[in-house]
Amino acid sequence: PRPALAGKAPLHVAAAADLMPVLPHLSRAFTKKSGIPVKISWGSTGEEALAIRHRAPYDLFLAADSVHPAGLAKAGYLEKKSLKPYAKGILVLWVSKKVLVAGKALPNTALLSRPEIKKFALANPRLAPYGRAALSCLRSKGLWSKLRKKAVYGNSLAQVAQYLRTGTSQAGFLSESQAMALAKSRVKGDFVALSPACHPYLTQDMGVVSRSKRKKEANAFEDFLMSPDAQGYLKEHGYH
Amino acid sequence: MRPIPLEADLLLSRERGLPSGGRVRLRLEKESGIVGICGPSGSGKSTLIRVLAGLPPRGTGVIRVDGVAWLDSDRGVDLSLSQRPVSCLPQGAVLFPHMNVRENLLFAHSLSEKQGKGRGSLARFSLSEALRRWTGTRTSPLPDRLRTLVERFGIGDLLGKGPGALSGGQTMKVALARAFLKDARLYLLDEPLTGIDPEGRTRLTREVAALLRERCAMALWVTHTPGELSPVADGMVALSLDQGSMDRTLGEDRPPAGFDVPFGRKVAEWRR
Amino acid sequence: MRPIPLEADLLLSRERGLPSGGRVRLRLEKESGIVGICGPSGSGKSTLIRVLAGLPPRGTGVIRVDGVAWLDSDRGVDLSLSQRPVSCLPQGAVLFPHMNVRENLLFAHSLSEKQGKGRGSLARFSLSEALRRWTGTRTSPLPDRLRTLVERFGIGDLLGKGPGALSGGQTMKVALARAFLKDARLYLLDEPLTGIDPEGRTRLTREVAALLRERCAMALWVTHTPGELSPVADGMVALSLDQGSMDRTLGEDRPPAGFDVPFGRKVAEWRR
Amino acid sequence: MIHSALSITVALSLSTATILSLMALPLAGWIVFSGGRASAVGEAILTLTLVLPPAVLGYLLLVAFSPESPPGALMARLLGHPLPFSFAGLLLASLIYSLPFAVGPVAQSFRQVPKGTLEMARILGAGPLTVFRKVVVPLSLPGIATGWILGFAHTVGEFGVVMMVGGNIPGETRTLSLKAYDDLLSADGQGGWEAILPLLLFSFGALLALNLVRRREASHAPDPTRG
Amino acid sequence: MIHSALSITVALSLSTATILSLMALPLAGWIVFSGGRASAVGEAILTLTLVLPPAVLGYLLLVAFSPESPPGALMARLLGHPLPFSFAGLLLASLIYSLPFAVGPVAQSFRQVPKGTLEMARILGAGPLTVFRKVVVPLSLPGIATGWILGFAHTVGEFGVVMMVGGNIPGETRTLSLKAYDDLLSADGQGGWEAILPLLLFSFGALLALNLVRRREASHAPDPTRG
Ligand SMILES: Nc1ncnc2c1ncn2[C@@H]1O[C@H](COP(=O)(O)OP(=O)(O)OP(=O)(O)O)[C@@H](O)[C@H]1O
Ligand SMILES: Nc1ncnc2c1ncn2[C@@H]1O[C@H](COP(=O)(O)OP(=O)(O)OP(=O)(O)O)[C@@H](O)[C@H]1O
Ligand SMILES: [Mg+2]
Ligand SMILES: [Mg+2]
Repeated sequence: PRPALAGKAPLHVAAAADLMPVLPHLSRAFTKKSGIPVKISWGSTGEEALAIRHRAPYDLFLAADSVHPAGLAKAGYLEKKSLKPYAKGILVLWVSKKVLVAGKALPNTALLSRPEIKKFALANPRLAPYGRAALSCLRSKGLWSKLRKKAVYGNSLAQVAQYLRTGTSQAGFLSESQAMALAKSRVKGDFVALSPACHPYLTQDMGVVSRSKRKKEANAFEDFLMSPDAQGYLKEHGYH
Repeated sequence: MRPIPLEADLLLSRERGLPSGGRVRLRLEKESGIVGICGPSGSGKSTLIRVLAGLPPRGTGVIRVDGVAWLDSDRGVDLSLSQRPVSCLPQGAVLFPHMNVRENLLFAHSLSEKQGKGRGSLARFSLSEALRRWTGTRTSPLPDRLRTLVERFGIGDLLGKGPGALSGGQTMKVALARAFLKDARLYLLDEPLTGIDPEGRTRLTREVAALLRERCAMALWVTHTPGELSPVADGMVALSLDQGSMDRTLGEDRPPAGFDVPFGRKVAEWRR
Repeated sequence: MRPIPLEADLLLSRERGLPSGGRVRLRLEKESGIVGICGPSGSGKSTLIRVLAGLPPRGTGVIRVDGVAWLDSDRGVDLSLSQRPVSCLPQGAVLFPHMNVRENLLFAHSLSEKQGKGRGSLARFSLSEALRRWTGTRTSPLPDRLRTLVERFGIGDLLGKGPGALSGGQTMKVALARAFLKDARLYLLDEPLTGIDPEGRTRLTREVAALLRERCAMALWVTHTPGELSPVADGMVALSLDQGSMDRTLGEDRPPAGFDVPFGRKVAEWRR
Repeated sequence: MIHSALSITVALSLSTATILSLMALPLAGWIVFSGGRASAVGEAILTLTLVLPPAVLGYLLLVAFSPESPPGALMARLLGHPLPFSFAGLLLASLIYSLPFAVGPVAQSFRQVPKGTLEMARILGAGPLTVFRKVVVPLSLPGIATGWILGFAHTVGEFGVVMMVGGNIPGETRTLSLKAYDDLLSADGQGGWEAILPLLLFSFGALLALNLVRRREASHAPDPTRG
Repeated sequence: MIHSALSITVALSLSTATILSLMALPLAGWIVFSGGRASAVGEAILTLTLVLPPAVLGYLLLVAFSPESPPGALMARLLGHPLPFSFAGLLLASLIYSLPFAVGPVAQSFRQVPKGTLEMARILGAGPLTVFRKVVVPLSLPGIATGWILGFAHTVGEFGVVMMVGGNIPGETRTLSLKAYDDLLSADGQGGWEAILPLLLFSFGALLALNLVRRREASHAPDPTRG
């Protein structure tokens, strides 16, 4: 245990990497409002869940799904009553401009069969909820068995975005927030939302770490994220 | 009755460690003296030297020095190199390539000092050595013992040189001096004057003989110029090659043809 | 008028490549012959051999063989080792440790064949060599040239041994034979018989002299037993040490004390 | 064709280590024998791929291999398919990533070949290439073996680059190390052993065999003290 | 205290490489000179940490270091805080992870020390330890340097283990390689260079300096052909 620097010591947030486009802004706003500094450890939800099981010194966990937080809460690593959904993610399909122009079409899942699309990317279904979502969406449309040969897997949405950015795959399944960030970084392409039509919204939960010594501050951050301002900001950036 | 200073009765072997080679017996009855060893290439001279030193390959038979058994195969006695009070100049002696001549000599000197004082002084020794290194080994005065040797072997000019910058003969002289930094009962010299000029050979032969007398020590000395060794040797052992084969049978009564060997029965003895 | 077979006028130097050492002049007026080199340790014999071979350190001055300038410092001529038709047995010659005696010899043999045929036959050569290796170098018959040499040097029994399993003298003989697998105009032999027994020395001295006559080649031969070389040498050059210092002044009129040198003015010339 | 993660890993790591050992010879030769300052810089550059986080290196390779980049397009035409997400791409990436591990020990071995041995070969008339082929390389076998081992083991364990460039496609580019990671995290830390165990056994066997062979071969290091 | 990712990386990689080089001496000595089969097995085991995917190794270390395991509890008591998610834990994990890279080249160097040189030292009366200290180690400096470089570079680029054991905590366990990865993956994809560049420059400088020093020191390899 380090010496208590109660006022100065920052709130330590473990956040899923898909929050990279939004969380830095939100945490700055929170610090401005409350005077509590925040430091963020990025990682995949799975890795961070594992770290929390092994007593990582985090105070608050912002997951990219609801499965991991529920599991942690059940085992006592997160405070049950602090568990709440802070955002709902939207599954989208991104298709690169080249394909769209050639087919003079809007992005949709049927396009994936076209020969211009050599590879499409999704997050590893075993590790990432968006990968699972994409898989179940393709299955529900009966496309998966035809398309599985074209699929490549990233360990995270960020990696799927890398495949699209480098042009190594011509389509990919992302969250809307990642897709918006990708579009903003001048990667040429367009995307279409698949939630809730093809797959329900993806709930992202957060929870306070049981061993945390700064539960009050963690709760304050939770409350801040649930505030209309923060929720509005999330909506603007691709969350439902 | 005093024990015999040196007696050995050995079976040497080389191929795959199996005894198949030749038998050699030797005996020195003086407290201090030199036994010369000669014989054609491959007759086992270096092998004999190594067996006496306790270096591989191991021989079988008996080696007794001042009555102490260094090797007695029947009784399972076989002292290791470090248990035998020997110093050895192997054929093609190597200087430590990462030390210059001075450091090579100082290293050997410090080892012999450590040996003399025993294990207890290890800590003290290391400290003083560390100090010496801090103050700069290269310029600090040499210990007396070392300085004397350096003068006697005429290698004073070489102290600052690295082993790679020495001529063949210079290397040999330094290695010889280094071997004599160790105090030993028995010095094993494998062609110690090879590659040295005639004048140097004469001078060093005399020096080594004198050193041995002073230290009251014995030497086995392999040479290909037995005539040059004879003035100081107390005897000469001639090894020979078996007819046509390279295996050594070391048990001939007469020295092989081509050698002019002073075969001294007085102190060194060689017979079947 | 035929050009002089060998003449050299050199300034040797050792320390840091700066010319500071001694001057040596030598001259052989016969098509084929032996010039002996002797002198105390550190007098520059090996350095001379290396300079003539084109190995570092580079000397300054003139070397002319059959009228062709190998070295002419004033005109900026300095042929590299591979451009000089020399073979060389450096002091402390090394056998290739990863090849046994047969392979060592075959390697040298194949190199000299390649040289003879020139670059064009590289491809053909490699193929035949590869084939030879597949069929087992160890048992295939030796090329005639090689077999003859092996017999003359008496190393037939050693062919299957690795360099680590040879005695000092055996190593030397193999290295000497290997040096003679290369066809050269000038053989540079640095103490080639060191570590070999007297009988072997006599025999090999005769063999080498005969080889040189047959090949109509010259040799520079460093020795510490000039008396043994004199029967075959056409002359002897004696290098000397400067008073007290290790730098060589290679320009004395008389051989240094301690040498019994047959100083032949007829073919080899030595003067200030 | 669908291959098991084990067979992909075996194929990838064996071919990477072997190709690297061959590439290491000229590279280490240049570093050691060219003698110029250029080669010191070259050596430092070589080692640089080592300090890049694998995922970052993987990203850079992805950019370079992408069919949208000129070299990537060329390779795609030659191979008939784009480099990324293929075994060929994986192999190329592994080669780049593990190169310094194979070259370092080989260069070190080259440095320790005694100068006199090289000189002797030159004296007998061997050209630089022959000296290299017949003397330097055979005498450096221990270093080449060390390089092979390090290259091999490093490729077996590689994760970041393989994940980025290969796309983790089951049966094609999904190696044991990716499978082990997936199993470990998806089972929330309970699984993973089914993938890790064969990885460990296979590698342990390969390394042990090599070590034993190497020991039996003994060292050819010249021994100045004659017996 | 908050440290920059650069200073954490520098501290981690320099101390890992240096400690490893020291640890490598006895380990490589055991592997090379003990001669038993046990040491061949030992060498294979050592190399094994190499073939584990870093994240898996990181997980195993996390479990081992956890204050709930006996060794972890002991360390936690000694240090005053649990090992995981601290610099000390990071250092320990890096040591384990990079060990084979430091040991391999050192062992290879030890193997190439000529037997005659060792024998000569024994003849002059040196015990095994003195031989090791005064002959083997000084003659193996090139190999020790190669080991240091590989250990250093490998630690700088390490990602998976550092992520798992360190937890990517800014100012404490977040190294340049984690930062570079985060920046690279963060939405706009243009970043990452601010982290990668200092990484590259720092490493390049360190490696180049070492290479140049090593070259100037020249090799002490014995030269059988006397000049
Ligand atoms: N390490 C070894 N392994 C196997 N055989 C060896 C080894 N060393 C030497 N031999 C062989 O043993 C025999 C005796 O060798 P040794 O070195 O004792 O001869 P030597 O009398 O010293 O000869 P020289 O005068 O040439 O030095 C030789 O036939 C040699 O080939
Ligand atoms: N590589 C080198 N670098 C610097 N100096 C050297 C080198 N090799 C030899 N020397 C020095 O040059 C001088 C001449 O050496 P050289 O080897 O030519 O002597 P040498 O006549 O062959 O002696 P020996 O009979 O002992 O072989 C010696 O003083 C020696 O110390
Ligand atoms: Mg001998
Ligand atoms: Mg000489």
